[in-house]
Amino acid sequence: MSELAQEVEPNEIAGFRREVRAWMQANKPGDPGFKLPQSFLEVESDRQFEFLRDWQRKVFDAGYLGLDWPAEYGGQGDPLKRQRIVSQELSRARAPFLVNVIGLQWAGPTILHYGTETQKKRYLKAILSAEEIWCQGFSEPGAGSDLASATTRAERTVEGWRVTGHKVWTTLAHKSKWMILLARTDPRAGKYEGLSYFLFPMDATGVTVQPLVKMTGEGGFNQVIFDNAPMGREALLGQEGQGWQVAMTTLLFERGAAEGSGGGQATSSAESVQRLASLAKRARRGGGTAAEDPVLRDRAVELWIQEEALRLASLRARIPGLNLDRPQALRLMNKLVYSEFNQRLSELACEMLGPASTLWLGDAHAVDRAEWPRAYMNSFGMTIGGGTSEIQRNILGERVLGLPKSK
Amino acid sequence: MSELAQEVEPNEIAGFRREVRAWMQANKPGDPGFKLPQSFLEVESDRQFEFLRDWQRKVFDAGYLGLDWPAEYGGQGDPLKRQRIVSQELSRARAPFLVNVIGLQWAGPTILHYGTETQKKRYLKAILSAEEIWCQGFSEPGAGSDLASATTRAERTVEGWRVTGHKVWTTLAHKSKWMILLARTDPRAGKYEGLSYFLFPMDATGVTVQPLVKMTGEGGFNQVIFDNAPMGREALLGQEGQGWQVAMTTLLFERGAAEGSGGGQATSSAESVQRLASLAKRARRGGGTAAEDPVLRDRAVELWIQEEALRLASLRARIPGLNLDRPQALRLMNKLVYSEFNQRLSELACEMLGPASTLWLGDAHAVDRAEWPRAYMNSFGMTIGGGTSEIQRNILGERVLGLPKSK
Amino acid sequence: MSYPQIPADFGFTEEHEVLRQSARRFLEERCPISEVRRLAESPLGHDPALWKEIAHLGWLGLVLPEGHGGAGLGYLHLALLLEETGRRLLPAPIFAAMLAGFALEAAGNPAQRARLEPALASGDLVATFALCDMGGGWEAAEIEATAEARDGGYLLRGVKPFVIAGAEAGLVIAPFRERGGELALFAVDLPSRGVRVESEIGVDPTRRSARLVFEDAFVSASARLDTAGAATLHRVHVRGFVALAAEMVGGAESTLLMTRDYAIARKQFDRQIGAFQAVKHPIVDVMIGVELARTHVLAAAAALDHEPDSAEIPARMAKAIASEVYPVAVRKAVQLHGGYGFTWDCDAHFYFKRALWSRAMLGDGAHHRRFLAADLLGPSA
Amino acid sequence: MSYPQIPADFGFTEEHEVLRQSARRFLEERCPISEVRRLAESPLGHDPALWKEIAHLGWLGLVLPEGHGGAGLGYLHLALLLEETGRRLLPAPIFAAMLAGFALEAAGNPAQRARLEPALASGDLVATFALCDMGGGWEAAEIEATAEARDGGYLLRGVKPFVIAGAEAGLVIAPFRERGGELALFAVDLPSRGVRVESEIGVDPTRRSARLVFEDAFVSASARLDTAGAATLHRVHVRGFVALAAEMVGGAESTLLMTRDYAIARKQFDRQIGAFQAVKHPIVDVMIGVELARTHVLAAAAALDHEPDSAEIPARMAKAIASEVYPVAVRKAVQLHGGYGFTWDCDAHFYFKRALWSRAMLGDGAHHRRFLAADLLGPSA
Repeated sequence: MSELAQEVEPNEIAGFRREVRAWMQANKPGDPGFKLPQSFLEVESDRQFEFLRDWQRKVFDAGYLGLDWPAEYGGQGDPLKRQRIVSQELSRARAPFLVNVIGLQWAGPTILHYGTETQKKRYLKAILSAEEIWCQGFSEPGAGSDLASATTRAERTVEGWRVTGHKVWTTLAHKSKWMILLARTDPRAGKYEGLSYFLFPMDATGVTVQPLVKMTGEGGFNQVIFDNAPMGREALLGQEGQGWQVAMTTLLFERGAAEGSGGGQATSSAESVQRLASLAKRARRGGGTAAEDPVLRDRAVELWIQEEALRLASLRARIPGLNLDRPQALRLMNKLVYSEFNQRLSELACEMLGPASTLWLGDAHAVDRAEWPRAYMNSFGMTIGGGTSEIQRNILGERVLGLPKSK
Repeated sequence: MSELAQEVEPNEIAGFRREVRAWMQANKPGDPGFKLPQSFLEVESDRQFEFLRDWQRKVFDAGYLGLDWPAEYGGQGDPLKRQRIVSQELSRARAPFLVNVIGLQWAGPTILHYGTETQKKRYLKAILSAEEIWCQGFSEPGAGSDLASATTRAERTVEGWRVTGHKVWTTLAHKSKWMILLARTDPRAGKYEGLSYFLFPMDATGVTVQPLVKMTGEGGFNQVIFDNAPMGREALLGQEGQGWQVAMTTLLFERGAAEGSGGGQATSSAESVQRLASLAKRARRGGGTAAEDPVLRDRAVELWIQEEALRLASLRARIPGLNLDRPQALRLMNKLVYSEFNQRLSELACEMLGPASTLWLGDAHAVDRAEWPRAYMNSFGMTIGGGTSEIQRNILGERVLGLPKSK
Repeated sequence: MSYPQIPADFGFTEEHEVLRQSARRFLEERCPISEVRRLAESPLGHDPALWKEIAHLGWLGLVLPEGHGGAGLGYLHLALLLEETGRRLLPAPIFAAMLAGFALEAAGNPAQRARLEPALASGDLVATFALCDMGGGWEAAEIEATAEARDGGYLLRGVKPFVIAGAEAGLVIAPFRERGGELALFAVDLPSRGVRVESEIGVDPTRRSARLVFEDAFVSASARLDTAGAATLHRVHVRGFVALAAEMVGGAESTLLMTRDYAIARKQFDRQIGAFQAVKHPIVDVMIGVELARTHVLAAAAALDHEPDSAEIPARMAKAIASEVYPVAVRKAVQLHGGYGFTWDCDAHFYFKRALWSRAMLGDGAHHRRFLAADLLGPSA
Repeated sequence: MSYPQIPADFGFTEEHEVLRQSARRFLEERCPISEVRRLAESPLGHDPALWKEIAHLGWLGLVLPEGHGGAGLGYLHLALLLEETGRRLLPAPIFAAMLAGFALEAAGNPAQRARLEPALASGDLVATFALCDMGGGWEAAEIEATAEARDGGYLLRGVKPFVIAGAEAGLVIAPFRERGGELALFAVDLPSRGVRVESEIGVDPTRRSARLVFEDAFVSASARLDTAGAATLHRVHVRGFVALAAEMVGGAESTLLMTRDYAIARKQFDRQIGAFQAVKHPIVDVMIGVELARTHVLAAAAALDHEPDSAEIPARMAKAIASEVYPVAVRKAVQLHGGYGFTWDCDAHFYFKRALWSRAMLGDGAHHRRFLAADLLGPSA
């Protein structure tokens, strides 16, 4: 969302923001001359990956990652607020996203929460520096919305465990050193109790990463087959059988319901209403421009009001006194509202473009390099991934409003 | 809906239509000088009732009711098509609705279907002539969407049964001679098997009719308490324990999924997009009129397209070759689509009126006698009564699309 | 213009929370829905004793200066308070009093304010503001009523419908067009000669209104508030957007809770209906709408407190989104209460009617989006 | 104008049913989705053999006169056929051929029709129609390409993007503006000197297109179709609305069935997901939309058959509602297929892309509603 920085701030904070903003302007990479991914869901080529990894390392070296993580693990022990400012300035600068997002936002905070001292020392710094990339192994072909029905097995061995099964939506698996893995350690135990959470080494034997092609035709989004793949005892995070609980913590971070990430954003240049407006002024429609069409204007403003509400909610969420009736509501609804907002925004852009929206990646005359139809299709990654919108509504109804379970 | 007669017809049909149309023009009653109900859900005063009963008798005496019912029961044994034309011309003329609608459209066809010869001879003619008014006793405080959970008991006696229980939404009960009653004859049998269907005499002892006031403040919509109220053997329609099946047949007629009513429509002057348009041209909005506001224009046309689709669907529904993939779809979806269309239409009218929509029945300056806010509120009678929109969607999903039951 | 800067903490303090809690507790006790029903069916429509209590709590003078009997608080206080009164459908003309206060603050000279504000704050004077002109128009350009200078005073002509509490008010402030076309606000005592007051029969029984007909009503020169002009009326409107939106969010919140509670209590098919996604998900969507609208109301109030001159965009956004959310909340409430929701016995219809009233007044969603569009996209075709 | 009279039976006969059934059977066999996938990934994008078979079935000449190798059938036949081809995403330029046929019927003189229609009907000639002009505009007023009389022929200048099958077509019919501003349709052989053909990379791999750049392309006088004028182009458009809407209804129907089947087959939480109302009800709403849109398409086709001169309202309504329903159907299809729906392996995305293409061409819902509003409500502000 645009203009994330519209708040009156105390001086030291404002000063830090100015410093970060200046650094972004000076160091933000230019157009690489090849297609960049819109999000971490479509990193395909090595050059894309290396470009993005270099960018994250640069941000880290500048001291702008892990500000809120303890110094002994590679962080700086600063208040969370400062890290938030960096994230805001990253998207304000429309800088590329930080490629190790799963490490920074999901694995990292979970390890900080459940990890042993050894595990924290071992993994956290390399997440910030992007030396070691992480992927996620939760979803399976038969376990999407119903994550707890995961059937991938981790069988005890003398050294640790051997994993056999099939995980999907394992974005970045082909570039990853580690995977946060949810696997069944006790098939006889209950659906939830039988699961454990592991930090799995992707270079183990018996691991096959297969590309999955998205509806856009882009790759980067793949699946992993495990055939008796071994891991050591140290791979276990939390207790055996505690996997569901640990995974739920990860999802809290993933869904933005809890803060504490190492920093960064999952997408480059989130589409904003300001960009929609500039498109509307260029898009021809019935003689005039889309910006002059009263019905499209009305819909664009509806989105503007939503966008401002989301931005202001991120401020309001940090003022306990303004959230007394429903303390968790704003954080828990953010993923649902933002992902559907983003979907409507990119679809409206396609409608504004009209016939011109039918040109695709690589066509010389495609408006904004076909960014809009591509963004519209990729928007489903957000309304489906990390818990579909339907599941989000169940969660909100049950956890926030106390409505009875739908099962 | 407007212009129901826009079809090219064979001559004898067209001739009959001309005749009916002429009769309506000549005989349609004028403004009675007092408030008329918008639908059978709000008949309050005796003068309203008598006015409407006289109108139905006049239509019957003219030979325009029960055309498709057998002659021996007071009908004329004509093809259904002719009755349909009368109904179309009734609403085209914006004539008052026929007050015995429950008899004509629900009880009558059900009796024709399940009744003994004696029952048909006894009840049908008096339905057409409005000599005997009918009401419906299906819903209960605890059994709305879940009709089959009705707990009103009918206990066997030597002469027949005694009824004890509580029915709601018993529209017109205070004017009715008979009620179609769904009651539990065998509490030990299954939820569905324990129900029987009766033609209950409202003048029985132990029957109390209490007014229920609607959200509009209007009455006519009431509840009935049964305290050991007796009825004879002849009251049973169909077999004992067959009540659910018989009631489902009634609901098919009620929901327009099956045709064969004695004629007439449930509401006077259904609001139409044409009337919305004439309002829009009168309604002031921001200097100009609502008709000039591009966003309201767009929404009004959406409704026009819906209205034409409903009108055209009523033609298409009678062309088997154009309904092969889903023969029941158009009829089963009609109630849902029409009731929600009507609700959106009357709400949009209120939005067009703006501040003027805040004046209510009886205010000297209320536009169109506050017809629009009143119609908006009354529209919920249709989205809730006869199976809520939510239940309608279950029915369509399960019966038409073969989706699994939601229970 | 774009969305103005507001403090990251919205300027929220403990003080705000104290006001919100005391208001909620007071209204829970003094204004349960049973009382709202009783008053809705009474001739007057509200309870003068309750009015006095509200005045003593300092609500009527909340944003009026301390020197004039007010509490000298800000718009975030006001928004939090009106959210609570809207939540309870408080059947007292407090919203009208707020509009009158905005008008005095915007247009009154020191003498006029010193004369009227103390009476307004103490509740001795029931003051109201005539938003609409004949035909329902309310924006500066739509004001047709006229004021003609005559014998050191003015002759007022025109019709002002939908005036909240118009039948009982002791003072009405209303815009009139002077020779030359300039708008001025006049504070007219009621009753007074030449002003015919016709009680209206309104959709919303918890908010009574009247139609004021000015037939060459003569008022003294001092009745004309000092600062004239469309900009002054606009100032009143912008504050009105936020105040009304705050009430609306409160009403939508109650409607949401009522529906939530019913979905938990009501069983069909041997299950609580709230377990059905066809019931649960619409309720969740209403909750999301309420939270987004509440966020806009609080932010707009903060903008009025800290950036009053650039609060128009936040205020319009707040009224626009509240005008979308409240009507949906009440529609779902009636629908999901089923047969019971359609009856007078169910409380849902009181909120339903207030929602219709509130969307219709001071501009609905489409109205405000049209203005906002000019800001986002430049002039229309 | 208002909605015209159409026969109560839509003019439907057994003959129509025979065509529909044979088309459905043929396409089930020759054009399964696996074949669509194969062709979508092939360079040409369609199968010339299949094209020949379609021609032999008489589809290409369906509404062309029998004397010219056509079947001389009506628009209800056409609508029923295109619903079937849209249902299967038939990757062959049949829609383009229909547009070309409409243009010849509307503008060609006997000689021109006699020369071109037989080749079109036999499939020997792949003909197409250039709907859009530079920048994507397609309405008469937006046509900027020019035709200048020169040496007994014409010089054509301008850019025509998004031309279906432009890269392989042997003939393109396109509107150009003549000196004096009048529009005329020209039938231009391809390839020909002065016409640069650039294949486009389109969103929809099952419907290929090209950008035709006319750089002083010289054509003979006979290339200019006889009946000029915006009204002629409008005739082509009105028929195009119905033809495209018919395809869209077919596509929405398939999408609906695919989603319905998945909701029955897929289990989560130990239940078929179709048992969840959050899945069931959106599918039902799509079905309702499909049936309402289908009704409009059939009625518009009947109007073209029986009241051709007053078919504009029905045709616009058909394209408007199809343009709302199909995009929703595909959005729900991808969403309700979950993680699988987001992959290339799931067939949903082919329909998704066709839906985007179809809404964008020949006017979306808001576009047509703007025209219809003038009819319902008179001129806009």
